[in-house]
Amino acid sequence: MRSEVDLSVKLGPLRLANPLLTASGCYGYGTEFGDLCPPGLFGAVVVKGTTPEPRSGNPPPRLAEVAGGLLNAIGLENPGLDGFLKLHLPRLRRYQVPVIVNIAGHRVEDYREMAARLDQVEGVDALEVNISCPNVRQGGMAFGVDPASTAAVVRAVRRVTTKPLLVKLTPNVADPVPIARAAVDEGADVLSMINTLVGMRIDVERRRPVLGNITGGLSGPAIRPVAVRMIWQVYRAVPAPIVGMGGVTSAEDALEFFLAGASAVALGTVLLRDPGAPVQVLDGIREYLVRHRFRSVGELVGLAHRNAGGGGT
Amino acid sequence: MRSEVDLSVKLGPLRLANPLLTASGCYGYGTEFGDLCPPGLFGAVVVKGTTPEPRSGNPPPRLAEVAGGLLNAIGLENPGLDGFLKLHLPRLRRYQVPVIVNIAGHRVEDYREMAARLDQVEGVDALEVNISCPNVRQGGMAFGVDPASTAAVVRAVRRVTTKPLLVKLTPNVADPVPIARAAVDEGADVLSMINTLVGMRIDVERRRPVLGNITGGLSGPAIRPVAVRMIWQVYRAVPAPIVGMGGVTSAEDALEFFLAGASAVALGTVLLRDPGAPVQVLDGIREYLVRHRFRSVGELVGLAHRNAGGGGT
Amino acid sequence: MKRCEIAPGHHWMVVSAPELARRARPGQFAQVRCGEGWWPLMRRPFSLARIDPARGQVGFLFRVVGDGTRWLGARQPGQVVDLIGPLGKGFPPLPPGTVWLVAGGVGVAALLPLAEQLGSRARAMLGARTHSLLAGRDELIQTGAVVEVATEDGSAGWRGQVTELVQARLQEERPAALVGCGPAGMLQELRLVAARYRIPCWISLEARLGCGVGACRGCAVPRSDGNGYLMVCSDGPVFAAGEVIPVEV
Amino acid sequence: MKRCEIAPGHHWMVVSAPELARRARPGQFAQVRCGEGWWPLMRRPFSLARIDPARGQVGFLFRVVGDGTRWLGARQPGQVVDLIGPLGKGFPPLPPGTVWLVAGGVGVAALLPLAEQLGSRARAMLGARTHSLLAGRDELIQTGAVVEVATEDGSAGWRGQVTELVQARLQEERPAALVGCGPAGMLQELRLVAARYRIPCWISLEARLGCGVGACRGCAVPRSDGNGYLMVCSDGPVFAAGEVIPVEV
Ligand SMILES: Cc1cc2nc3c(=O)[nH]c(=O)nc-3n(C[C@H](O)[C@H](O)[C@H](O)COP(=O)(O)OP(=O)(O)OC[C@H]3O[C@@H](n4cnc5c(N)ncnc54)[C@H](O)[C@@H]3O)c2cc1C
Ligand SMILES: Cc1cc2nc3c(=O)[nH]c(=O)nc-3n(C[C@H](O)[C@H](O)[C@H](O)COP(=O)(O)OP(=O)(O)OC[C@H]3O[C@@H](n4cnc5c(N)ncnc54)[C@H](O)[C@@H]3O)c2cc1C
Ligand SMILES: Cc1cc2nc3c(=O)[nH]c(=O)nc-3n(C[C@H](O)[C@H](O)[C@H](O)COP(=O)(O)O)c2cc1C
Ligand SMILES: Cc1cc2nc3c(=O)[nH]c(=O)nc-3n(C[C@H](O)[C@H](O)[C@H](O)COP(=O)(O)O)c2cc1C
Ligand code: FES
Ligand code: FES
Repeated sequence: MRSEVDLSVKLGPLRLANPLLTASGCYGYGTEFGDLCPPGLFGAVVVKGTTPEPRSGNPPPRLAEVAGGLLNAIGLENPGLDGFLKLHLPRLRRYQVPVIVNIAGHRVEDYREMAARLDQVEGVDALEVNISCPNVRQGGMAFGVDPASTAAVVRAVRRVTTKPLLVKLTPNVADPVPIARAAVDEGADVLSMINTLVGMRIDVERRRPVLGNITGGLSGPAIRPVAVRMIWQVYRAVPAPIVGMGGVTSAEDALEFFLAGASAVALGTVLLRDPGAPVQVLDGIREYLVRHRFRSVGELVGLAHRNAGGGGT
Repeated sequence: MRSEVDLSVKLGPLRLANPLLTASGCYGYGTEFGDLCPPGLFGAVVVKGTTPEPRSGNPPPRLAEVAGGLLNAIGLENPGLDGFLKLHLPRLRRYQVPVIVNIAGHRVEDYREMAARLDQVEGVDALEVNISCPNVRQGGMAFGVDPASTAAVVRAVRRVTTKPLLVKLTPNVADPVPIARAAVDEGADVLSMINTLVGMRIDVERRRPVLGNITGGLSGPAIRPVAVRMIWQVYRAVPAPIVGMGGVTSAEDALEFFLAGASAVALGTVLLRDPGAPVQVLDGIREYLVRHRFRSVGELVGLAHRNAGGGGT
Repeated sequence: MKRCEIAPGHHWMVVSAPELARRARPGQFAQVRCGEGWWPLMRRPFSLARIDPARGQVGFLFRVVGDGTRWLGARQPGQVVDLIGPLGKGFPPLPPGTVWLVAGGVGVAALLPLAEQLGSRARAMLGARTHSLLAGRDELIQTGAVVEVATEDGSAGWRGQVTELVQARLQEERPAALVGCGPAGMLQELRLVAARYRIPCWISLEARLGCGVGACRGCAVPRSDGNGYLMVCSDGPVFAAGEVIPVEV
Repeated sequence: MKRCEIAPGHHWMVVSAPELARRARPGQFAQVRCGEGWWPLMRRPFSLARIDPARGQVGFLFRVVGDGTRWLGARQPGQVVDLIGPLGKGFPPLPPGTVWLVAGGVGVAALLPLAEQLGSRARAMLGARTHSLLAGRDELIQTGAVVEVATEDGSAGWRGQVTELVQARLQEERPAALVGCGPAGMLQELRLVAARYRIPCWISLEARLGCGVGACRGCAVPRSDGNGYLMVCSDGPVFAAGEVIPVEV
């Protein structure tokens, strides 16, 4: 039975062996988990958000649990683009899995510079433009809440690279469609959605915020309904493939994202808890395809729109 | 010990016997729960969203469970203002608890008309202007995602009533502060936050959205970190008392909201599951006040801001 | 509480709840908390399948279909169940004469106390996929009702839908009323049959509930007259068949 | 697995995990799933308090402080625990000579396998609020280490902080190294003492962990040189005392 279903997916210009990606920031640079969760399990590895210069990140505590989710305020700790290229990329390349570099900056200039350099780098298969990081003071999410600044970043990046471009959207907006449209109009090949919702938690005994950064990004199952809704909206309105993420923990969750319109899904928070999740998710997707007589994941993409009648947002 | 702590709170022009309100839509018109959860337990009862004309609401299913939360797409089913005044208000008044009427409409005109009529009605202690309902096609949330239309609604309502005005904000925005400010500038006495996040769920076996309305409003513990963050932001920036809501289920949750800046909290989704929650929450708040030697809830309001250093959003 | 599995995936659970047993009437239900943390978030509604004020007990008959019922089916004797009830309106006074109780699957739960109340006036028809799933048959027989069964695979009684059995029997006899509880499709069928034969008919509906008391407006079923919705929890769960359109949960 | 409560709220748990026992070194830890649903979301880190490759077992000593440890403390013998390990770097090779192991509360867990390894080279000082909370003392003694205790209320051994006991003993003797594990305040104190006496010192830190493998950058502790952060899970949990600033979890 197994050989009958095709788990490979097309994601704009990319062709992936399976529809699972790693969500940026939850899988480091691909080698940290070792055999617990090797890069080869994924259709592509999206690395931690990378900035032009090294960043030491936010003061601890950086993590706080909340009902159904996790708050993080890592603050884009990373060794900078040079550090990534020198330390991490060579090791990751050995796994022969497509590598997508998540780039983040304070200024449009930062994005352009990084994209221009990465355009030349072999072993980098695509760029994910992170205009949605809620944990840095300037830039980050500020770009992603406005169509004009989104357009500015994507335009700058598109000019300097022919590599496939994913643009990662924030859920902290009233409507993701205009922003998605701006990104695609300026040449984004793929939309990644969603990044985290801005949240916070207060320690009632100490009477102060739990996170060193005060606010953090909410991820995990708690945000899944928001992710599904935004993917649903953008799929209807914008002609670009979508990588869905936000609380995917099981095959059922992944299927929900495909049916809403995602061509692939990324696993984030779940990896921190269950590094074995990708195997289970893939098995479950396979089992579903067989049971319902689908031949490929592609057949599922957006399928729920057909059965949805006229209504809805 | 008990007599030493004061649970009463000031909420702008309102004085409430305790800091618990009902969240609109989760407690009907106050009498449905009977002895399981009588109106007298609360500092004030906020009734179901009321529109000028009766509304029959959205097609079923109207509810779907998600991790840590609930999606609802009731669609403001209500008997209309006349129906409310005739059927429900007289019964609710018998409990001698302050009554706050949540009003919603399609046009600014709708809000103004209702406010003008309610201004004359004895037994209505305040109005909550709902510019954040995600489950109606026009109006509703559309007003609340933009400072200008928020201002327009609040201005219109303020002109026709001297009753205390609460304005209920939506979390489906990048930044609630400009909207809160617009509301307060136009005369809002109190801010209610937050309404639900727009979300959806897909039934993977039937391959269609679970809710009849396709999308719904996400409530419950899942949205608590977003609520706490928004209250935190608005408390710093806007000089108006806040009624906090969004996933409050326990005394600890309520305390988190007070410390973030809420002067009172509303219980919503938790009532559907545990009508006994208000008693437990009040007991827990009392116990905390005694243990930490506070004399009143008022002393807690916004206290975490003092211990938060400089950082943060 | 006590619990036992009476058919594959079907449990009979008896709970000591004197106050509830005293106040409950046939057709009412209870909202049961089915889980410890935040999943499942909402309570689960179950018909009162036995109302025994003398012993101060109520009984439930439930089928495991998802996480909530799975959790409930794993409770052990002696453990406490957190329930709220009685809720809903229960059955109205029925016209004098024979009443046919038509149950699909665990729908029989709602009809058991009614059968008890009606005594010899009740005649019951019970349908299931196969004979091993005819949970509640013995309990029905104990009420003194005449019981006939239908199975889709013909492994017991009439081969086919229970509504077909009803139609067949209607060729011979006319009850004073029909009362049905089961899946939406079956109730829809029963409604049509009742209308065709002009027999007064009541059906007990299911929906995904929130509050269970009429406050949240979450459990809507469409009115047949197109005039909006009624609430399963507070207007029902028992409705006159002409009043509402059964929808699948 | 087997588990018993060895002091109020303190549990000793032995798990059969041959592969882990074979590969683990003193100072390493495991990430344990502590709950069934989504609460708590993350795994909980616990030091390997016994590493027994011969029996194919590892042991944990943990204190109940919140929901995760409460859940773990309610596991019954025979139940399966889901754990990932060995993680972290463990203790580096220590200088020859006597090593003083200084533990605050359950911090003793991380030091037990080290005491075992060091044998007669180890001398242990163990602090707690009161004598009944001196969990792990017997296990320490079994390793052959000389053990002294301090209690804040003076109910056993030295009256006061364990770091005061260390300072008192340092008047008399100089170890080749100090190794500490316990609350941040105690480790901060120990670092200062070690610096004052110029004794090499290592400390095992705690933090709120995410991945446990260095991928998420969640478990940062500030470097003493002001130059950013190190990760408890992958750079530690054992650090040279001069390298990092212990922060409260
Ligand atoms: C008034 C009333 C009385 C009921 N009495 C009984 C009874 O006596 N015995 C019994 O076994 N069941 C009864 N039900 C149905 C029972 O409430 C559901 O089976 C239960 O809520 C499912 O919970 P779950 O968590 O196990 O399943 P879920 O995981 O919530 O759902 C699993 C599947 O069951 C279906 N389902 C979910 N909720 C309901 C629901 N409320 N009604 C019908 N199907 C549902 C879903 O569509 C889904 O396909 C009654 C329902 C109502 C409204
Ligand atoms: C490398 C490492 C090894 C550890 N080894 C042990 C051990 O051998 N035995 C043992 O009892 N504990 C050990 N801990 C601490 C243990 O992980 C925590 O006590 C546990 O995670 C608390 O989980 P909880 O859900 O019960 O508490 P929570 O509900 O998460 O928290 C309750 C309270 O405990 C504090 N707390 C939470 N997480 C931690 C943490 N990671 N470290 C310290 N305090 C925390 C919180 O500030 C809070 O006040 C270790 C921690 C680390 C990082
Ligand atoms: C610890 C952590 C670090 C993250 N770092 C980044 C990052 O560097 N860049 C980025 O675009 N997203 C980052 N994210 C967001 C995730 O990539 C993902 O969009 C989000 O967590 C939602 O998916 P999930 O619910 O599956 O985790 C991070 C998330 C977490 C939990
Ligand atoms: C079933 C349901 C109905 C609701 N109806 C209304 C409404 O009519 N008007 C309104 O302003 N908010 C409505 N809300 C939103 C709540 O008042 C509240 O803002 C939100 O649910 C968050 O609080 P909670 O998490 O405690 O439920 C409704 C929420 C639920 C769950
Ligand atoms: S469940 Fe709330 S109205 Fe019926
Ligand atoms: S816990 Fe993820 S880096 Fe340490």
